[in-house]
Amino acid sequence: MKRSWFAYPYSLWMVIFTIAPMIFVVYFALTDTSGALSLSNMAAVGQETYLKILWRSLYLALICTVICLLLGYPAAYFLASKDFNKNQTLFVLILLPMWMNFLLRTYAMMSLMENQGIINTLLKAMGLEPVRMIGTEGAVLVGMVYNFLPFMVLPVHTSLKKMDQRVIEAAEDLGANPAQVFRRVTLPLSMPGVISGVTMVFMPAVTTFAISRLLGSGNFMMFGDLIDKQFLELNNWHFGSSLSLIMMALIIISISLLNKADPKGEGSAI
Amino acid sequence: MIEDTHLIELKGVSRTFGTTQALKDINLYIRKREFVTLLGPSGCGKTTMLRIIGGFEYADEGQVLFEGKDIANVPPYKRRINTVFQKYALFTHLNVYDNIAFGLTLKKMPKDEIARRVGRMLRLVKMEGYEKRGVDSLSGGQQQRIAIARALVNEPEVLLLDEPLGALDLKLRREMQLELKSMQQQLGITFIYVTHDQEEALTMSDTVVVMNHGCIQQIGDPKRIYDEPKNAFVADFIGESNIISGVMIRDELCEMFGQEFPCVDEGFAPNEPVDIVVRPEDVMVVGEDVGQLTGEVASVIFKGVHYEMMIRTEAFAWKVHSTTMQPVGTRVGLTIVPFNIHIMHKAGGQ
Amino acid sequence: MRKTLRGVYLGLILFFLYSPIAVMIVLSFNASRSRAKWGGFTFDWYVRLTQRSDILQALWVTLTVAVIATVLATIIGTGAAIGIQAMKKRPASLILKVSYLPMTMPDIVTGVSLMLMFVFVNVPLGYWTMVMAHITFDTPYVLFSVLPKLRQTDSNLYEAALDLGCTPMQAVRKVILPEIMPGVITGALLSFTMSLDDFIISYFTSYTDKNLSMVIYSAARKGIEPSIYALSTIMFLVVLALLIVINKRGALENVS
Amino acid sequence: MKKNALVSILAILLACCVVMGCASALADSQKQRTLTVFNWFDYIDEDVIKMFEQETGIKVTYTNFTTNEEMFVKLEKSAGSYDVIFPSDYIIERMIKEDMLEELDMSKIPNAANLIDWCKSPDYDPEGKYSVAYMWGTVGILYDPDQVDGEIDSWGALFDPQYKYGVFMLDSIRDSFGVCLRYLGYSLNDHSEEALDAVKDLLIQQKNDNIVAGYLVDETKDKMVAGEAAMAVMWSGDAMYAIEENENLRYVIPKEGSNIWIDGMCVLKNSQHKDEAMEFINFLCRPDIAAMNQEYISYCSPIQQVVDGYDEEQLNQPALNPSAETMENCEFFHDITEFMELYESRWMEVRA
Repeated sequence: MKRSWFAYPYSLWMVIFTIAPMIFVVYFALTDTSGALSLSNMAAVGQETYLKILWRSLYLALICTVICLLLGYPAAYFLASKDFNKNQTLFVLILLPMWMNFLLRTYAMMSLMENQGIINTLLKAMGLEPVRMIGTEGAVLVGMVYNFLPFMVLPVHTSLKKMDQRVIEAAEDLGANPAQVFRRVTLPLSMPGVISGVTMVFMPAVTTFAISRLLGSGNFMMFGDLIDKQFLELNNWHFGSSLSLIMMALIIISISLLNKADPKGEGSAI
Repeated sequence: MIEDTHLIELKGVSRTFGTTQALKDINLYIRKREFVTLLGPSGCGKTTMLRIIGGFEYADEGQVLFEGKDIANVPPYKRRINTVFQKYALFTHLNVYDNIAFGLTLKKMPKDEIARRVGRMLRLVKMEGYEKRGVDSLSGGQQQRIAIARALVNEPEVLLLDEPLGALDLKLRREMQLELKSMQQQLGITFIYVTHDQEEALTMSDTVVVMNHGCIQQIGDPKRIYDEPKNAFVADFIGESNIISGVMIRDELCEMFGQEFPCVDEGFAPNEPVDIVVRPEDVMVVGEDVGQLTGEVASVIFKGVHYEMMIRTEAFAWKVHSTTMQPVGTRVGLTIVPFNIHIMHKAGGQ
Repeated sequence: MRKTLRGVYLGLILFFLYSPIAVMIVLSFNASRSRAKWGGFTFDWYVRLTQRSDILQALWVTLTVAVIATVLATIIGTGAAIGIQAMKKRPASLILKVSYLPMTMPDIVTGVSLMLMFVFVNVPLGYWTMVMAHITFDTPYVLFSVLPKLRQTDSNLYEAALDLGCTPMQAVRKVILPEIMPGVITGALLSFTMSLDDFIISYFTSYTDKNLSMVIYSAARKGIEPSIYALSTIMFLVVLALLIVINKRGALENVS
Repeated sequence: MKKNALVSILAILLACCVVMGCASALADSQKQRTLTVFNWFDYIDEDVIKMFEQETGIKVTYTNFTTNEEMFVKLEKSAGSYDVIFPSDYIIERMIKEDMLEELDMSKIPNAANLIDWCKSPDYDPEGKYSVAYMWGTVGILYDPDQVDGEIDSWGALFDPQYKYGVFMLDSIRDSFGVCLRYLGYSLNDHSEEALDAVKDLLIQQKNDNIVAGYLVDETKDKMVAGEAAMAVMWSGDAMYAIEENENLRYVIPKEGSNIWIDGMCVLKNSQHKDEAMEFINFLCRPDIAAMNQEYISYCSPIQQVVDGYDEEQLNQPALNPSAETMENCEFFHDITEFMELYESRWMEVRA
């Protein structure tokens, strides 16, 4: 018995539960209800209706990613800086929501943003005009940022923390002022973390479902909702598989692009 | 060579981290074109001192003067001082050329001027042809050279080196020591060098500053430090020594193991308890009947050029270096000439 | 000054992240059903929680699924790590690449693909399909927490054990396992947390048995009932406790 | 030490699993009677299930769905998972056609005799062989008089641009289309492209005019109670619930006519627990149980004794007791599976 045999149960498991299901997705995507090979479902993805949904998902996910980056990078930077790096509690606090059920978080957001919700009640109490938030694209976006922000902070923080403090000092020593140090050294060296963070936010953001329903009141169907609908409401499994296949392709392409940008996988965290 | 102006001066500098006092009331001046080594065991405060000079740390008390001006509020990037870091701290996202050019591009120097200077530096550190290589692909010695080039290209007044050779193997280290020394002489700038390797310190420096527990133990040129250690710590840290607790009976006469030895030191109080240091190579092995002391050879180790023997006398085991070997068990006599007996005040004073 | 500004910024981020949670916790004690007014302090919603059979049932499902999946994933994943360590570079990197799939694939794709397969082979979608799905996405987390620990251990350890007369099983049990235990436990804790938290994959792979997340999803659709706030508060505290344990182990940053 | 503690925790957890596994195996070996019920979300008084379990010793697994379509998918794809289901009329029609339902043994469901007459032999199951009615209701508009001008009596209000983000639509294809079909004067079951295109244009116009507050199902009732919008397309029972919570709200079945529906109880052909299933159906038809459910979920019970027990206020409530002429103006959905693709593609265009 060789030691490598210990990996066999796992290998078998992966073949049955990871690879085989993927093959089923491909199979369903490329056949029609009669089981015959057909590209019609794949072609149907190109219809304006679905492109519109795909586009909305990509665009919302992109904005969400940018906002998370803009909010999360400074947070990660400050947490990793000398001012706060001793403060482990602070770090855990920022990460904690990441481990909390996203439905609960979204649920909480919902009660804040409803027309008669807490924010509007406060606004009214202060004599201000209430704002319609729930059911808007903005609400969906806030919900997504709220859910995914910690996923940006974590890898960026990890890469910043891994960075040799002396490299920063070396740059200062060579005449870089703080802004230059950041632009020329810190930022490029934290790129792996940024890339990993972008992946960890963008991927789930593109495929998120339920958030748009709970916060967007179903007004902004996203790709994840569409897949859900095809499978569990419209009973159109072949088309649903086509949509999933497109999603898989998108992800695989982005991952390989990212692998190119970060060949050593330095930024990977969790 | 060394100009007699005080380029850098530390006045009463102290620094405390939490409850540990890393530097205690340091007073030191460094002259232009001097090669100064801060030597001491790890945790003695030498790196902290270097970082204060570099601007990465601040002094809680005291002043750091550069050309007579207090530079406490000058950030590192405005000091005319550059540093070679302990593990080089090269920028992994830049190639060799861009690493070296980093400081110059920040100064917005014209491209061709940068190229010229970087080229010259690469020649100086014997790394021509490596411009486009990633720094990760270089060996430790090569990275070391790049780190030096990156600092020197900015033509600093002072180069700070924080154990720059620590990660290299012995042979490469010896080579680099010589190269660094010759570079320093060639460029005519001040080097402040931190190391815990006494051999390195003695080989390269104009001045050695021996430190322990945040205090300067002794400042002097290598020969002086070696031959006339000011206290038992320095004696022990610099080279090998036999350190014996004794009494200074009067000028030029001391007592060890109840036996009187003539020496050359003066100026101690009568019967003052002192530390007596004798270098192993200064203990002469003679016939059993003619020595000041007698003992038996307990062990012999061949050390290449000489033999190291432990010779056990009644009260003390002497470490002795000699080119002639005595077999284990041989009874021998030991003699120490007065000039080689170094008397020091008991530890406590500086 | 700089520190203050940075502290203020971090404070704002924390405020953003925690105000909904804080509101939830406060409302779980609000006697009034309305979320806009305070009707006095009460534990009623917590009491009501214990009377809701769907939630209790879901809690049972969630916990047992998480435990079973964690135990099996830990065994399979640890074995895998030990085996992969001994493999040649090519097959090892192939397995690792495949292992990244469930971690990087969006949950919805993983869930849908498993559902397709289960339906195709005619397995009723319920408790056990959920368990299998959970094992599938848990195992890589164990694998990737154990591997780094394994890489830190001396590669001759296993051979040394065999040399001294251990069978391969003994060698793993008596020599390798104790060495990598911290990684195994970290992996198990991560798996457990992931399982507790999962919604999307469970949603697609179980029709009949619902875990807490699925019940919350239904409940959120029904409208806001303060007992869900109570549930959230409890779950928040549970996750907080779990995370403190994981973090004490310094695992958060080691998992890659 | 700490390590050991954690190892032992893991060991205990493992032991728990084993015990659990054994326990469930043991339960199986003792022929514990079990039953899986697949019902609409929030569509039963949970106490009823507990009572059933206590009275019969049958262990009930209760699980739910949100739309008929979702239920159908899950039935089809996870065959053998469910025993009793609660589909709506047109789905029952379809399932009878597809031979998915077990013929009921009425001798085991004596309480079915309690049904009001028109629910005994509905046209989707004319002989009442496959289903027993559970609840019935209508689709109408629930509105907040404070947020609208005067009284609402037409579907047209849903398309009035003055109600900015003021209307909740149902995220349910046939209901949303049905409402529009009636408003435009078609039948609920119309599947001509002409009619469907007109509906699609109407719905898209409604969305573009920013009238729609959201497309939701179960969440609307709570939102209406909280005053989140002026009106919502709603099933009568949800409307009743909302009115009980917020007396200000009103329910109307618009003059253009609407959908009337029955949710039945059926037993699946591939069920393993048919006897238990029929026992459950019989239990739900018991007048006291039916009354509990009616009370809890607020839909109209088809059990005569429950109807007889309505008080004055309930009798005057159109959501619970629509007038005869209103009911005359309402229509059942029928199974139009083969045309659903026409619906679906248009619905997706609306929603995209």
